[in-house]
Amino acid sequence: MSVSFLISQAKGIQKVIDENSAEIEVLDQKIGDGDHIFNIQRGLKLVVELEDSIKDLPLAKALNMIAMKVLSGIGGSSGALFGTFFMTMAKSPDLDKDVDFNKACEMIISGIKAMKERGKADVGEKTMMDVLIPVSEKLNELKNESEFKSGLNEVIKIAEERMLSTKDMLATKGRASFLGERAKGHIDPGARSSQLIIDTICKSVINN
Amino acid sequence: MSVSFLISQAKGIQKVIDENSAEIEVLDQKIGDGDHIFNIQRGLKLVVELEDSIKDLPLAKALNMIAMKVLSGIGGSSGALFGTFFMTMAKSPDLDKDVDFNKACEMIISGIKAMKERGKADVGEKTMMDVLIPVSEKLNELKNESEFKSGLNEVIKIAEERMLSTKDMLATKGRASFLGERAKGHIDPGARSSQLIIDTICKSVINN
Amino acid sequence: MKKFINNNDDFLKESLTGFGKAHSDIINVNLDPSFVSRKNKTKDGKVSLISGGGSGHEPMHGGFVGHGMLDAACPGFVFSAPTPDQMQAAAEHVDSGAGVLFIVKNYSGDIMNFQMGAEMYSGKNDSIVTNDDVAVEDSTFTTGRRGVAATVLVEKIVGSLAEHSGSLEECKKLGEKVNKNAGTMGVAFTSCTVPAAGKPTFDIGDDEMEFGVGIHGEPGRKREKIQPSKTIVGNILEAILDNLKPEKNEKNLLFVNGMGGTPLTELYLVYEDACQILQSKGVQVTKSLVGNYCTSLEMQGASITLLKCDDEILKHWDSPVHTAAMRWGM
Amino acid sequence: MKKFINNNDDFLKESLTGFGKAHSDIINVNLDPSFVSRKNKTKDGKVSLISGGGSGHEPMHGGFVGHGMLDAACPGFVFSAPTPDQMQAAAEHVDSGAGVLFIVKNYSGDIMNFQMGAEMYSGKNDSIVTNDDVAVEDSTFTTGRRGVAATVLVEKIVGSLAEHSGSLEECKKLGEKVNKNAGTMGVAFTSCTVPAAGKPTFDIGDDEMEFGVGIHGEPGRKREKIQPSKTIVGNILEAILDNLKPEKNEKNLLFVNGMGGTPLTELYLVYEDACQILQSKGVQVTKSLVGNYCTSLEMQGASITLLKCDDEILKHWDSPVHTAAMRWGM
Ligand SMILES: Nc1ncnc2c1ncn2[C@@H]1O[C@H](COP(=O)(O)OP(=O)(O)O)[C@@H](O)[C@H]1O
Ligand SMILES: Nc1ncnc2c1ncn2[C@@H]1O[C@H](COP(=O)(O)OP(=O)(O)O)[C@@H](O)[C@H]1O
Ligand SMILES: [Mg+2]
Ligand SMILES: [Mg+2]
Ligand SMILES: [Mg+2]
Ligand SMILES: [Mg+2]
Repeated sequence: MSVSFLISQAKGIQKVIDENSAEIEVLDQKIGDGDHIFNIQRGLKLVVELEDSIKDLPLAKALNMIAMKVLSGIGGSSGALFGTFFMTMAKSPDLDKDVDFNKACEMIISGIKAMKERGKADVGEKTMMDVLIPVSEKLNELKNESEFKSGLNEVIKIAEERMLSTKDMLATKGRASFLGERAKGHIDPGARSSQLIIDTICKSVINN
Repeated sequence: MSVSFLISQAKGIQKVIDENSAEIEVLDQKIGDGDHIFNIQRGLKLVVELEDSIKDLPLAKALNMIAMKVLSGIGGSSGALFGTFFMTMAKSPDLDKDVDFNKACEMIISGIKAMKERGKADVGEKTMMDVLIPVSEKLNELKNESEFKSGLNEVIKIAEERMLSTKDMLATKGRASFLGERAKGHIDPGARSSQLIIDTICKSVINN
Repeated sequence: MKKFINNNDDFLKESLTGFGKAHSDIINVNLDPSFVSRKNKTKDGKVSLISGGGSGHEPMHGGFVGHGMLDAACPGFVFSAPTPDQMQAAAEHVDSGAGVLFIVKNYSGDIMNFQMGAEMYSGKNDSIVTNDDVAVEDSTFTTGRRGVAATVLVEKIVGSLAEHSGSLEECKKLGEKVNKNAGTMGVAFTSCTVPAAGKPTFDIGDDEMEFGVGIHGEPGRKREKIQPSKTIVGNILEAILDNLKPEKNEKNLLFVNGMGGTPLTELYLVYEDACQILQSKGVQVTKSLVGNYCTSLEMQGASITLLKCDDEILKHWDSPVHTAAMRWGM
Repeated sequence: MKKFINNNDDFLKESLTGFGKAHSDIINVNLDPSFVSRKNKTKDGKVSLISGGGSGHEPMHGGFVGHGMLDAACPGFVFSAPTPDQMQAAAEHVDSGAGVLFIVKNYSGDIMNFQMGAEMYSGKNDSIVTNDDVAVEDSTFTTGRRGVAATVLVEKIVGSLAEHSGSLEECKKLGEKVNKNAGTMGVAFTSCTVPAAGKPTFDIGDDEMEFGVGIHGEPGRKREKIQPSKTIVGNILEAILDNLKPEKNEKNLLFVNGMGGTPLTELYLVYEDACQILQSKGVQVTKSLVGNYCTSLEMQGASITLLKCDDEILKHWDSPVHTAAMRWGM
């Protein structure tokens, strides 16, 4: 993981999210307050715009700037959660050394763990954590393997399955929790955007 | 003119206005504030409901009660104008004597004259006065004739022509006056309702 | 029709009754004939101010009854001028001996009904007619301009003078000055729905606005495509400034009024746009009022009023007021 | 989309700037990070109250900054919780040494962002979470109820205690009591339109209403045919009374809150219906509040809040307040 990797991922994710924006917008309108897509898009735009300011910085500093941007520029549940994710990543030890796949996995795992603590949501509560926690568990299995690319295909599959699984859940966290039975039948918007993010990153890593 | 004549006219007019309510409603929406039909309908309802209280009263008293009802129950331009009309009628001399056609015409003429003074509108200003003033002039010609029924057919025609003539006028009184050129092309709602009233009364007199 | 309503006949009565209960510390509501008056009768020798008009413009006028503003308000049916017996009864109820000033918006129904009310009232009285709407040009072909949002300012400012022992003549003179110094223009994005009609007063396209709209949904200058706020505000201000021609060193009150269905956030954005445009033209904004004061049922839209202020106007604007809808200093 | 707007990115900034200019006698607006604070810093030793939340609910919360109510408000983007740096900056700006109480509505985004703000702020602080919406049942399967209009009452009442030298602990305790004593439910006739989305959040039939709607246009208990006001009000009150179970001799505040697009006339009619229904059930209404205080952009609809009042609550409700949107006694 490098600063340029982060920047190119942000750009890739931005493209995919934009392509799927109509769908995500509708999901948060159905079971939330409709702002999720704008929150995510605003965050991605801010991070992509950071390129010039961070491209020559050490990774820790760059992650920190990203964390601050995300935290102060998004708002809502996703701002707090992704802000927490990057803040935790930025605090990882030994960021001045080379960050290989194993180290990158550990950083992501700790970031997701911090999100889980921040939001107090576990798997099965119809949030983005339904995607992120299983992904983090899978990364934990993969992190020491040298042939991790095929493993990433499984991550893609897990993310998709778990995203789809939110459809028939009752929500117990986030705005959808107020809906009771009426939340059923709709995929969670945060689960969908997270799955698209995971999907994009994994595919990009596999193809490089 | 008798109290029972007034009551039966009010009922007849109510029926005709109700039948044409959609059209009148649209006219005041186009060039006014949309309330004319409700003002007229409310007024007619109130007068018709007076039946039991006025049917055994002398004409002057009945007219006075009608005037007060109209004045206090309608509001808007039409309330003030028709209220003035009935108040003036109620003040006519010799109402305890028989009110023949001649006398009735004089009462109506003086009522319309008072409306003209109240509203300060003359013919050509795109108001109900475009119908009522020519009608009053015609009644002034007719009032001494014994064969007045054929004359009433002319009144009907005059009312209709003058009502239609408001279509292409610029308004200078009432709410439509604020519209300038945009008032053109629409019949004045008050002219239309007044014409229907005249039409109904004349036809009823002719057929009796 | 999407309204909180039980039946059309009782709509106003029920709403007025609720208004009376919610503000029983400030006002009384009389029904039949209906008028709103101050809870505490005005002190002897104070000129009484009475306004009124068709309902549908709330909080105007009932919300402006109380210390420092009106003594009574006469609400007509929705968009129909009130009836003379209301004005007569209100005048008899509130007159403390110094006479009554009727504040009337320039519509023929209002003028005629207030005139009749004044004729029926035996005490000393006079009236002023507001006609601040610059949307429709004053010309020999019309009865003049409509009375709209500046009526609120007239009621506040004259209300203060009356509280400060102004005579009937002085109150009338100040009211006429405020009216002459004020210009207003409005724009509507959507129509209003008169309860009795049950459907919108006018049709309007999804991308259209009515420029120069009246407060009853009457057509204005023209139907246009919706434009950015700054363009709309610029066009409104141009019409007002053309008319008022404020001097560079003159102080002004800027009043952004919501038509009822537009959120405050947008009204403040309009206020900001107006401030910027006025500043660029060297017009000073010294006082402000932003909110829904002279509405048109649930219509989406806003009007802007500019009032040129001298020291007398400023003093009476700032003085305490205690009504349901406008309150400061007490 | 029919809004006064120049471009979506600047919508809030422009609106906040206008708000700041229109009320420069009461508040200051800070941009980047954005927060509204009192013009005159609070006196030393007074607990500071800070609230905030997504924008689109104006006048909440910026309109409640001033003497007797909030010290600062942090506005997020429309319907998105504000960010921790806003809360941190606001706290640093207003804390006078007695600590900061954050007033947070119960949404996960608000909770998380306020928590982070509190963690980032080094001074003494605590928070209360409002959750007065009885539309959505409290159960082990949900994070609890939504925080809606009673937040306004909490801010007013705790604001008064803070002004009267209440400690951080006392303020928190009173806030929790007010929240516990309050129940709210709302209904929507139309959707709101988030500026960034440019189209209505939900579709709704011409004869339908959303019963139990949230203040972001989130679905409520059920979609129903529109009913007469009295039926709607009766159903809302039933849900609230079920929950609050006021005693016969208890005093209550009745708060009818507009969602933004409903005219005052209708809100007062709702108030009247509610008064009648409550009276028939022997529930005393002692205090009232009617108006647009906790809105949902231009949504047509209303919510009703009932607050059970003891003497402490009554005293702090009546005490003077001087903010852009709520003002009395000064
Ligand atoms: N407590 C929580 N823990 C984890 N994820 C959450 C939590 N609350 C909400 N979310 C996620 O956030 C998404 C909504 O994000 P967004 O719309 O940006 O914020 P908000 O809910 O504040 O409007 C939901 O779809 C859900 O996936
Ligand atoms: N000054 C006036 N003189 C005579 N008729 C008038 C005058 N002003 C208005 N009208 C008539 O009144 C009609 C409108 O009546 P109505 O809608 O009931 O009252 P308002 O104009 O107050 O809404 C107009 O169509 C016009 O015919
Ligand atoms: Mg959301
Ligand atoms: Mg009319
Ligand atoms: Mg009218
Ligand atoms: Mg949100």
